[in-house]
Amino acid sequence: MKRLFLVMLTVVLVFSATVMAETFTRGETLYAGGGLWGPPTNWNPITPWSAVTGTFGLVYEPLFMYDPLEDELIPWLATSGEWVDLNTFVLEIREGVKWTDGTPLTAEDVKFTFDLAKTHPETYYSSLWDWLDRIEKEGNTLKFHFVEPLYHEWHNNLYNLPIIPKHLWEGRTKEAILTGANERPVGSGAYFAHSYASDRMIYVRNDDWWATEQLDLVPAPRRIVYVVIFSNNVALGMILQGELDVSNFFLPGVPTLKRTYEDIHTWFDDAPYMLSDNTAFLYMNTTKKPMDDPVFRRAVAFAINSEDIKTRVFEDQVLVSNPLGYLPIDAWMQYYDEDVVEAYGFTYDPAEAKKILAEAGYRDINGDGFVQLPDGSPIRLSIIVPFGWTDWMESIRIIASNLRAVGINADATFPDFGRYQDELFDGEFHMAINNFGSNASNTLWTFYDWLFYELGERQTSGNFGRYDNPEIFALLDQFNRTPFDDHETSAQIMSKMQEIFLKEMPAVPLWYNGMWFQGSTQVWTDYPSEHGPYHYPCTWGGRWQEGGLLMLTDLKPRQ
Amino acid sequence: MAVSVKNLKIYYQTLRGQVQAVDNVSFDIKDHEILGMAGESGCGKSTFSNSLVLLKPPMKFMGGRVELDGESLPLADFRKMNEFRYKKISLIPQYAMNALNPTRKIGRMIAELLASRGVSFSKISRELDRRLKLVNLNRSVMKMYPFELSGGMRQRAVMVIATLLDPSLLLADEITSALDVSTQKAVAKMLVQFRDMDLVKSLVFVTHDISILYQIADRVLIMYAGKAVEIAPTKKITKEPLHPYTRLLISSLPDVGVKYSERRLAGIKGRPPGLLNPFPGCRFKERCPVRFEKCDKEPPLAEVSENHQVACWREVGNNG
Amino acid sequence: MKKNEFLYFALRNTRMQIGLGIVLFFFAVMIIGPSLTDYDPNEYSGPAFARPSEDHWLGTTFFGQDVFTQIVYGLRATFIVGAVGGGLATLIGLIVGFIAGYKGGILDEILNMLTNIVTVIPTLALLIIIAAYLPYRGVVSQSIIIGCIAWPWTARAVRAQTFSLRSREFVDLARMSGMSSMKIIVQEIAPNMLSYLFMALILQFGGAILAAATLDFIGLGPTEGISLGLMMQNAVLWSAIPLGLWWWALPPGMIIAAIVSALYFMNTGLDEIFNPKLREM
Amino acid sequence: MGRYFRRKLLIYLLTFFAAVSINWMIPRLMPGDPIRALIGRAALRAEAADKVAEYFSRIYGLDQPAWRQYVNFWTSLFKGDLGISIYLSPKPVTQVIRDSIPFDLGLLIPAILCSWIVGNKFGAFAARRKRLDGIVLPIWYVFTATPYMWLAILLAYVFGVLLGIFPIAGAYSFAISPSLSISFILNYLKHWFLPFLSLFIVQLGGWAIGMRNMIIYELEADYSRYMESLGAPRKLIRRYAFRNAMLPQITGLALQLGVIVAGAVGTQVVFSYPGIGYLLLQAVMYKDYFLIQGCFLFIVIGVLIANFVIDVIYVIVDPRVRHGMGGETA
Repeated sequence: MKRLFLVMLTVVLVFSATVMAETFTRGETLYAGGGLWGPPTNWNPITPWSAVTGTFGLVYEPLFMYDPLEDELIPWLATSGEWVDLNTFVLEIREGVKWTDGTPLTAEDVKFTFDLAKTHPETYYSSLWDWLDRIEKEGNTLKFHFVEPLYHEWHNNLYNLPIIPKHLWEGRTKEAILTGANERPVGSGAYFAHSYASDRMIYVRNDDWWATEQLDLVPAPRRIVYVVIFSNNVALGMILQGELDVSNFFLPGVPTLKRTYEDIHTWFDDAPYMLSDNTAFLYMNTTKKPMDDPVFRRAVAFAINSEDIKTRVFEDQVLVSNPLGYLPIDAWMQYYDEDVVEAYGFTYDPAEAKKILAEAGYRDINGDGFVQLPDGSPIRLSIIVPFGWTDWMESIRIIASNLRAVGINADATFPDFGRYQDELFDGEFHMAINNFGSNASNTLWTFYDWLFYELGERQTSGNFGRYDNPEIFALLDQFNRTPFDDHETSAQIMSKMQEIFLKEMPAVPLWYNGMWFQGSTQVWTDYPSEHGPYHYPCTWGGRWQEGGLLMLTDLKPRQ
Repeated sequence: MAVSVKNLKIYYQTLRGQVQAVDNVSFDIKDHEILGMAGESGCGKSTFSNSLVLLKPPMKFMGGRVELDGESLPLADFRKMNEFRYKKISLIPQYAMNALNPTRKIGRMIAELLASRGVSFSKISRELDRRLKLVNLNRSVMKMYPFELSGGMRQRAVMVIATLLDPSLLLADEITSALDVSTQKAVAKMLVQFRDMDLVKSLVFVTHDISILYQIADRVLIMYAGKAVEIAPTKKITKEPLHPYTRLLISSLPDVGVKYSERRLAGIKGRPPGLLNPFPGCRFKERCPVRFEKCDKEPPLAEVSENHQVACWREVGNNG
Repeated sequence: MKKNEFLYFALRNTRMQIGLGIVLFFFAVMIIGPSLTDYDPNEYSGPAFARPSEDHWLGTTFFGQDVFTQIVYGLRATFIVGAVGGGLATLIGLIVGFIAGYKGGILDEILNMLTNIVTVIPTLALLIIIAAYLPYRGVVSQSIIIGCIAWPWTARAVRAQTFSLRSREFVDLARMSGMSSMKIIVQEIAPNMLSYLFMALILQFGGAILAAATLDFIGLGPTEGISLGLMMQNAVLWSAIPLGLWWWALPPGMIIAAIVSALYFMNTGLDEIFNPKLREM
Repeated sequence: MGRYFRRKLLIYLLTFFAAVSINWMIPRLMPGDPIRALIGRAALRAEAADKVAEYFSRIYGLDQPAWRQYVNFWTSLFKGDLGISIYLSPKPVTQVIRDSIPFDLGLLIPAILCSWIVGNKFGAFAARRKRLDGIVLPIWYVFTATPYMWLAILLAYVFGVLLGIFPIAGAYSFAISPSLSISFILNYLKHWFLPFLSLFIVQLGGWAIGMRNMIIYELEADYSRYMESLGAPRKLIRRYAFRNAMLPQITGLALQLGVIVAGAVGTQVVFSYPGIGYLLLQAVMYKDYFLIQGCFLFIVIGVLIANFVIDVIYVIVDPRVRHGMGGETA
């Protein structure tokens, strides 16, 4: 038995000595992490929830890129797009673009991508066809005729739809399109999906990429190894060892470590280190007492010390939100109405919170140290975040103590994610932190659409607090129907919405979660930063087009 | 003289002190003799037989001398004793039924045991067959596991194993206690036969059951609380026991063969003294019906008539 | 052997002394600890990252919570998990094992099957489900789940013991004299197994503590309160080791290791006490 | 003998049926909707989300009544189909398991076997050697009593980050593609070592203590004493004791190997090492019914096979059981 084993071992060793392992040249390879949380199994851009990060962005490309820092749509597969009249949008499709199988990418492919959602209403972007009438193709020009154009929604779609090759997809069954793995994706992008294993996804540069010729862009890494990492401490360890170049993890301790390890790069040299990516809101369930009372909700807003959360929990890696929850990006801030905020905004002011409560009749009648409803019944609220989301867990502990400090009896509780989701969707919670739809975009419509999503039986896509105000729903709809460049009308609508929001306070903006990004400069340099190059350093699934791809073109191997 | 025991002291080392389990015991065993050793449980008789084969902590050798065929036994030296074990002194233990490795076939176990003692199994295999026949065991038991045999069969197998190397001294420790009367008799007869056939030179038969000794013992030694209190030929001791303890023991005997294990002797009040720091003087004095002042001194084991020794001031006094 | 004799040996067995000493020490810390600290376990009572000092004996966490206070309250969770989880596991194992071993036959096979089924039930999923029906997961519910899942090996061992005991003379005697099964189990078999059970309880106690630590670590710990396992989880999630917060990262693990190995020590000690053959003089 | 195994087989089949059914039911009692959890990973407009959710429910057969789903489950199981994973959509569960399980086996089998062998040898060696026992026993205790993940993280930090001797993540370097070459094998082994070591250390103590205790019991058993009385050398006595003490250890080994599939969640989390354990944890988090069912099917089969192997091994190595065949086997 032992002998047999030895013989086998020798055979294997002798055999393997003749094989050379393929080892990636370090200077040509970029190791990235933070956007992949399980084994790669899906490269289907039609199922963005399952697709491996990079499927959209590195392999499949959008019509436009979007730069949130400059608030600019960058022509990509389309060279231009404009409204020729109020109901017609014209796209010029770039010429000379090829799919990686050599077939040219044409307007036909773009049209096919849109038509797909009409053929199969189960496609995730099929709601377009509720207000889109038809697409007309003339050479490389596509004319979109709308029934009732939703300008803001349309502009958002311009950089969020992956264009797929017609010749490879039209023959597929409905099931293959909507649920298939699309294992050997053929796109038009800068990288091929080369290979994968259960703990990594490997992309290899497409040296025939159209943008090299047309835009003079060359992604520096010949190979991207996107690694699956289960825990923060492994990611941190790998960064310290120089084994992870780009990390989009939230890593506690970065400010401290930056002091000792000079190889850790962040966007800002000092606090807040990170760009802001989305706003964390405290949703209040407006169908439950006393959160149905706007006065009470406003008191809550005054009571919360977000500054404390920022320093304690996030070590100043985040910024405290403005009272509207607008991210500090031009696309949003252009509508920020100082006067409205001045008039109706809030700041951390426990005394004011107490005053508001007292004036509205919330008093401590039974002397237990907490206020009761005006009718005398007790208040006992719970704030929920999913168990295991540690930064939020610490945050709501602080919020709960803030609320108790002004006399509102609140506890932090941590249900498992499934239950958290159910409570949110079914409106069973009291208060909850959420940020699912508040990430940076080119229009405030995405932000408000999430915040004031119209009411249904279950709130699966936003407005978890079930805030019911026909006026604000109407304003939002009106905003969506306002031409994208009609700033004046848009601003008027926005000011009204801001006023209602601040007066009614259906949810309290707390802080901006960061665009978590740490780069290791041991192998690569010229990472995006406040000193340039200015690219939004995002490698999360579905968001490479916001700057992640362009970041690659500016990287340089360290000398 | 085959065996001579002189002033043997075996104590148990415990956390509270030493338990004087065998205290200053002296006697001889002649060739071809079966010596019965009797007494209540805890009197030291088992300690004695164990100390000759396996003296290890907490048992402690405190002094005395044991000679076997003129050689002094290195009792305190565990290693040196190995030369004597099995070859010269052998044991049929109280736990004979569980004395065999449960996961080895008996034959194989014997072979391994013998090999480890430097004896070739093949040479002895014929003799083994003969002896198995002697105890009414079929040869096939060699191919069996212990659990495949009944308790009695296992015990007989152990008898064969224990005597396989023709030891000078065989110690049989309470081997009949768990058996029914007829089996007891059969086992006793076999042992006598072993002796008669010269398979063992001398035999110490340890039991709490005097009645069985009538059948096999040549002489009987009565132990009480770690001391030998009386030694005499079997007939003599049954007819004219001298020590008050022996007398009570014999008079309280129920009909032969009735088990009284674990029960207090009916006629004797009280219980044996603890052997941890026992009181001075005769150890039976507290229970003795004929006690007098002298009993506060320890009585020597003295020869009162031919082949009859007793440790009692009354008897010693009579003669002296 | 008499009871005081057990006690006598128990108090003189070094392993028992060491083990019991450590366990009692931490028990005492748990009892008197809260009076030694002015803080709440999750309260931000000081500066973040503070090294051990007079104000914070074991320093503070990433957020400025007092580590010593967390340990004191965490110990409570640890002992509750041990007592409730370990106790429940022993109790169920005892009942199932007894009945299976004593009755035998079909009942035995069924219980044996049950034992096998329980060993393959997914603990994780069960925890989440139970959490869904309880308002939130607490230390006690965690203990109960651990108890409901850890009993099979005790059951197996008890069953084997009962098997061997029930064939002994005294049980036969009892049976012949017309005692009911229950009575036989309670009056005849159980006392003979008491020592054995006591040791099983100790092992289950330690096992439950470790199981809870693992669950806490992978994020299935109590969703309320504090436990040593949660402290470890937090320390890891907040990179306490690379950040050099050893006073936060190390003590919880060390304390669990100390308590559980002390329990195992006690177990070996007890083994020697109940089983005179094993005593080393 | 035949009757014995037939009866055992029947019991095993029943156990299998019951255990698998329970494992089918349990995930379905969990709160939340797996499809919602899946598509919730991408922020979609509600109208679209509803349509997508409906479509996926139909594809996964989750729109059918529970009894129907249960019947479907058994019918496809008999066809060897464990369904499609939701969390790793659209990968078939069988394939998920097939891709991951080599890592589990490659890590756990050596770890369990090595710790078992070394633990038994050490335990047996130290038993009844007073000095050695006094030193070694506490070490074993501390090993077994240390929370595994905590130990693993310390190991990873000291050997990986501080000393930089071993890598801390992955099954092989992220800079190499698998091939049957020396450098790859060495690379694999280098990554394998720390996870292996951590598992080896925690398990070692348990085996060693078990063996030590068993040996002591056996050395104190009547048969050992008798061998000693007959002057048998220590070596022979210890050999007998070792053999007899091995029986319970074999049971333990088989049981340990039985739960191997779910055995290494901690390792996988700490070292980002691929394997079923972590997938299972994620599957539970995402309520991936099919993956949970599939993993547990393997666990159930593993445990049952282990039990069966124990039964068979006992028949071979323990003559007592062979003898009592058909009756009780305690």
